[in-house]
Amino acid sequence: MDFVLFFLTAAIALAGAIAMIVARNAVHSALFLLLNFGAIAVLFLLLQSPFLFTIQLSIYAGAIMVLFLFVVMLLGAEQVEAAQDKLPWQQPLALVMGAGLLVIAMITAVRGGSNDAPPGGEAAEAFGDPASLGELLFTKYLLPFQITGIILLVAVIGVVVLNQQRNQAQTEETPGERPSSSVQP
Amino acid sequence: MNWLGLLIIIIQSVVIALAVTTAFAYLTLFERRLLARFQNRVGPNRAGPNGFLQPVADAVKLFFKEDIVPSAADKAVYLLAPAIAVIPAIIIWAVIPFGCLNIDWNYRACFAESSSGVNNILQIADINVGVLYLLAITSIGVYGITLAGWASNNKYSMMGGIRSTAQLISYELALGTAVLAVVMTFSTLSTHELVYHQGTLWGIVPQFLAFVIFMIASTAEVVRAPFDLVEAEQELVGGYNTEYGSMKFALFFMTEYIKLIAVSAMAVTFFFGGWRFPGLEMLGAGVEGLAGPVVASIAVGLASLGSFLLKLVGFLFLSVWIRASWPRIRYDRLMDLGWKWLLPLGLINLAATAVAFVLIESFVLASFMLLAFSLLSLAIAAGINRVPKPVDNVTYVSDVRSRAETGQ
Amino acid sequence: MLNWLIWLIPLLPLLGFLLNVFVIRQERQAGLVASALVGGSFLLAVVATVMLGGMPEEERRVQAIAWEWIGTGTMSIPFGLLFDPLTSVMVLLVTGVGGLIHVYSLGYMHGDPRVVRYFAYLNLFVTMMLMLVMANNMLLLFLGWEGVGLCSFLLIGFWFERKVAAAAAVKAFVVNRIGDAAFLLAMLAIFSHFGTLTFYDVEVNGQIIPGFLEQVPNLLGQTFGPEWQTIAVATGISFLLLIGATGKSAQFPLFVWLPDAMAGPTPVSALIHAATMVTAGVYMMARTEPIFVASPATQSWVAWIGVLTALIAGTAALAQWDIKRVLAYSTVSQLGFMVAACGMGAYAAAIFHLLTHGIFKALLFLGSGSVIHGTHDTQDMRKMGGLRTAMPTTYWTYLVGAGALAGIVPLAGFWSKDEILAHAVSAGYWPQLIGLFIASLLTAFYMGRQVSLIFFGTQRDPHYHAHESGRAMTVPLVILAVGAAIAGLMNLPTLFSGMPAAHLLTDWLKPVLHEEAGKFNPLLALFATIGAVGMGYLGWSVYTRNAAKVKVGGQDPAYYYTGDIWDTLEAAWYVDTLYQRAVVGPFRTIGNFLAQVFDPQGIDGLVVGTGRFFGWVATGVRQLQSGYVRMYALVFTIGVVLVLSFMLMIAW
Amino acid sequence: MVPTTFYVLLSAVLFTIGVLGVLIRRNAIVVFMSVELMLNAANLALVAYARERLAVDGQVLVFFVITVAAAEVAVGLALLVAIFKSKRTADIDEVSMLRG
Repeated sequence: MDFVLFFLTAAIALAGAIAMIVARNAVHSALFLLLNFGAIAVLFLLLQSPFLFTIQLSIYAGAIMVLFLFVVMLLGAEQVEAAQDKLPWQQPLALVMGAGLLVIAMITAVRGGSNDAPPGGEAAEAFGDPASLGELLFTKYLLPFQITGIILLVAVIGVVVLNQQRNQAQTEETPGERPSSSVQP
Repeated sequence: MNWLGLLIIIIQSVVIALAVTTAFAYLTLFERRLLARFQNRVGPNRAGPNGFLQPVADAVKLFFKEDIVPSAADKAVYLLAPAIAVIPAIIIWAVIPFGCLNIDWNYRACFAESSSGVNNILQIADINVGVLYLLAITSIGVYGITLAGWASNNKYSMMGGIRSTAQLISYELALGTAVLAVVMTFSTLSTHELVYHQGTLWGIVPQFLAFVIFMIASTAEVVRAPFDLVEAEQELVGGYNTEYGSMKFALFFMTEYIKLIAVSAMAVTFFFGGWRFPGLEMLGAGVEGLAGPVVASIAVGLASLGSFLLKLVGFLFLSVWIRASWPRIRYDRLMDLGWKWLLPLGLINLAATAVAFVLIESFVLASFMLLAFSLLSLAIAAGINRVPKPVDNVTYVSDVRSRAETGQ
Repeated sequence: MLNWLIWLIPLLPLLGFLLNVFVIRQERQAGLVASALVGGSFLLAVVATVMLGGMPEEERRVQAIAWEWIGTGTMSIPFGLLFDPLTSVMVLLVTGVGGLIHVYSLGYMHGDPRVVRYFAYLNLFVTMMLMLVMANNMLLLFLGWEGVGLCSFLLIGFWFERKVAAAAAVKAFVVNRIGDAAFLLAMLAIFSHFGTLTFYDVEVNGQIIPGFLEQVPNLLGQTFGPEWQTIAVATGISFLLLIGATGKSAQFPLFVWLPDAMAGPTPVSALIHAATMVTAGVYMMARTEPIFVASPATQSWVAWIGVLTALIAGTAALAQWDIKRVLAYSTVSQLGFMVAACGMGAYAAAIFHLLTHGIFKALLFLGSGSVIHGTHDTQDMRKMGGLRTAMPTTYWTYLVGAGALAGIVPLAGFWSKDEILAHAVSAGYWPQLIGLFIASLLTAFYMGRQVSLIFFGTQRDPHYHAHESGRAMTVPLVILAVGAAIAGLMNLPTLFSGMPAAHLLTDWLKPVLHEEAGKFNPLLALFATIGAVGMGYLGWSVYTRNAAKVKVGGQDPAYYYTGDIWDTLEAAWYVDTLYQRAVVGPFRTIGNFLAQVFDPQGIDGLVVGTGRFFGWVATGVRQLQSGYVRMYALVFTIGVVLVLSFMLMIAW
Repeated sequence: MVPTTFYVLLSAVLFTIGVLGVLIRRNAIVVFMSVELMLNAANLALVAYARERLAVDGQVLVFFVITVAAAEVAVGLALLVAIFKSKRTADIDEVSMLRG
């Protein structure tokens, strides 16, 4: 049953990924990517990582992809590739390079990963408990954890600053109009 | 995992889906009757006894309406949106314990801390990240609305969709802080353990502030009045579902109500002890003594389910009451409330919770200290925000007219 | 006390320079400040000399170090002053004569529009000259050396509106560069062989820096083994120094700039191009005397160059019409005397002649300046004549100066020149003696000719009204005339035993030059006096008698007898023409070729071609920098694929 | 249980698809999504290896990746919006000049 679930989910993930880069419409791309993220979340669950499963859902699916959709809709940037390609020779070359990269990555994956099933047993049962992850976060990885906090803070400030300037410019252009209340999450 | 277990889970899921759908149907009746009462009307009372068949009539009407797809719409997404909306609303029920009916006929397991071996038939999955699961699914709920708004290719729908996206993401944070405070209080992410830990004291006592935040934020999350400007008829001609009709509209409608029930259930689980009520364990012991463990288990299960539903109905009543009482909030005020009040309060609450439980040994004492703190901070917040801001950015028609008259 | 006192000597003129550059805007103030400060400097020099005289003879050397000027690795060059007997006499000459010339300039330069600048330059010159003579190392000496060169350039070209003056300034500067290059090479050679540039041992920051002069006798022998090598090194260094001196002191073959330098104001000619700067070469040779002594070859070169210069310049002076050019060639000739004296080992005699010459040549130049002033900028002697009555003070002082230069007993020139000749006799330099003797006869002749042409007969050009100069000019003339008359006293030879002040200067310089006073040669003195008086009278009488034959713009009466030789003399043996043909002409040709052919086609072609090449390359490379992010990402990916494949191959 | 190799292979394929997306697509937002896909592929490999070695460290790393990705997306999208404001397009080929 594990194999059935895996292949099903993997197929969905692959289909979502391919469809994402093929889709002409950016909203469709976002939806296919969402599908892919959902599939990967399920794979996390299969890998005994329920915490990451929920994180994947709430951060990637719930926040990041919503942001993407939001920006696409706000900008009306669903289809920007209608114009003629300025670098027509780039695409085939990119495909060749992609193929090369794929071959390298797969060789590495086959050589690096073990073909046996991962270990089971009592240790495997306890594995993936959010408590153990949390403990590691606050002991061994305390410093990186704090740094990610600072990164988030910096990101928040950066976004606010970027927005702020735009709002000011708008206000100057059309005096009297109230700058639209930010919809920045 | 054996096939029997899988079968049981499938049956559970189907039953809960059906039950939730039914609950939605009668919640509409419940709301309409109550609203009528609040507004000194009678409400629907013609179909069946006391209007009891009104939901059925509505359903039949919606089924037979013509199914229209706007020609400029993105068809696939347009059709997919209601489904995307309704799915999270239903799967959110997977981790909520409605009661405790031990399938091994051992009711004592319900009152044990460890969630393993409970085999509660009234809860589909007791996973160790249940609370996070709830948050995750809640956050996914935004897609249906957003996509519906975009796919309709209608500016009102679009505005509604974008508004809803912003609103849901904003209030998700406040919601998250409130839920996290509860998690910190009871040191668990499992819903079963949450309920177990509320044996001594319901979550509302240590986390009163979190409860208030949760109530406001969850109301915004399910886009209920007074935060329903996503589908404001007056401004947006109905918002994201303007272009939807018949069953697709019904699905959106259903989504909203199921989510309302779901967040109410979450509130019950987080703050009102879930299916617990004082004396439940004694009841189980008494019945066991009289009729044996099987009957005792069933009795405890039914009693806990009843208790849960009773609390749930209380919350639903509260929600309808709020809808009947408060006017819709302005959009910028909505954002202000979410970002400038709820989120800071939630963060303060988190800090206070952490400090209280680290400093004070006794859970009860700490809980009451936190209650006092919650009341105090709420009072301060209310005091700060007492005076409404002057309306300086609204142009009154009378102003325009007077300006035109003076020739300015 | 002497340590800081001697610092004030160069600093006072420097102060004057700064004041004149930055503060003072008025002619009178400028002149007074400049003169007063140089005068103060002279007084300090007198005090310092007296104090030096109060010391025991062996300790008469004061070195004052301000700071370590250049210190890298083993090289340590202090910024320090040296004050010893040799320096002291030079300082007295520079500040004394300089001060008088400053005063004289007050009158001579009156009314010039740039007179403040003039005094600033003059003060700067005095500062630099003092730096030159007071330096305790070669590099600081070189600083002063170049500084006076700069001032010379600025002052020759002071009236830069005149093309002649500007060209002369450039010529002086360029010709001097040849000597300076040699001097620089000499310094490098000294440093590479001795590891130091200071003259004498000196303590800087508690560390003894050895002086190369004191090491010359022993270090040369130790380091370079066989004697011929020692001599080779000493010869190399001293020869380079000789070339340096040749440039600065206007010796053959580099003397051509000095006559042209007369385009500057006359006081400048007096101060720089007669009394002080041009003697720097002689001073430098005297200072580095041990090196010259170590090389007999150079010594003979020095002597012969001196004799040759004295003869060439002396003959050239015979045939000049310009009053200042006569004096200029005379200066060159007298410098030849000094250099010859150095070459013959008579350094003290050279310095003695340097001092007396500084005084009487300054007097002559100032006198000629007075004549020029009184005749409204007339320099051609053919236009003069009979000024004896119009400017008596100038006449009498000029006569004293001319007598001193010609070597008439008992004026200063007689004693100093006789000292040199006597040394040649006693040391057995007969050929040189004959050359120098002829040169001294020529000197007497052309001075007689000049006096006759200027002051006797009748005024040949009636277009101006000659008048005597003002007090500011005549007073220095008188003072200098007195000096020219009695300066011989400072080094009188021992005429008879028991004479109280015999060989004062030689004794005074003994700690530096280690030289015994030469013996007086009565026979030689007799010959010299007779020759000088006779030739002087001859020169005077020929031109006084033939005064009627001298016409404005006409030929010299002697031309009738000598013919083309006279032209040769007038052109100073065509040395200048030789340079023009051999150096300047080809240089111009090459320059024209470079400017008109090589530069536009070769250099420009290269530069423009380089630009075009890079433009062409950039056009190609620019295609890569398209600004398309996808493009960059693709290149990046190609790199990643290549690197990963490589790593995979390694790991296989 | 499914062998780790399967997961890693899937991860490799997904990563390559992400690279191709970055290379080929011109819509800046889709390019951005492709980057996210690459991050996810990496996350998948990390979790798979973490499971094989029973080491939670891999999951911690994934947690960090997700956090940083969130920050990156916020800033990146804000930049995109800013670019869009001046260029009126989200086509990255239009942003080939150094001036706004």
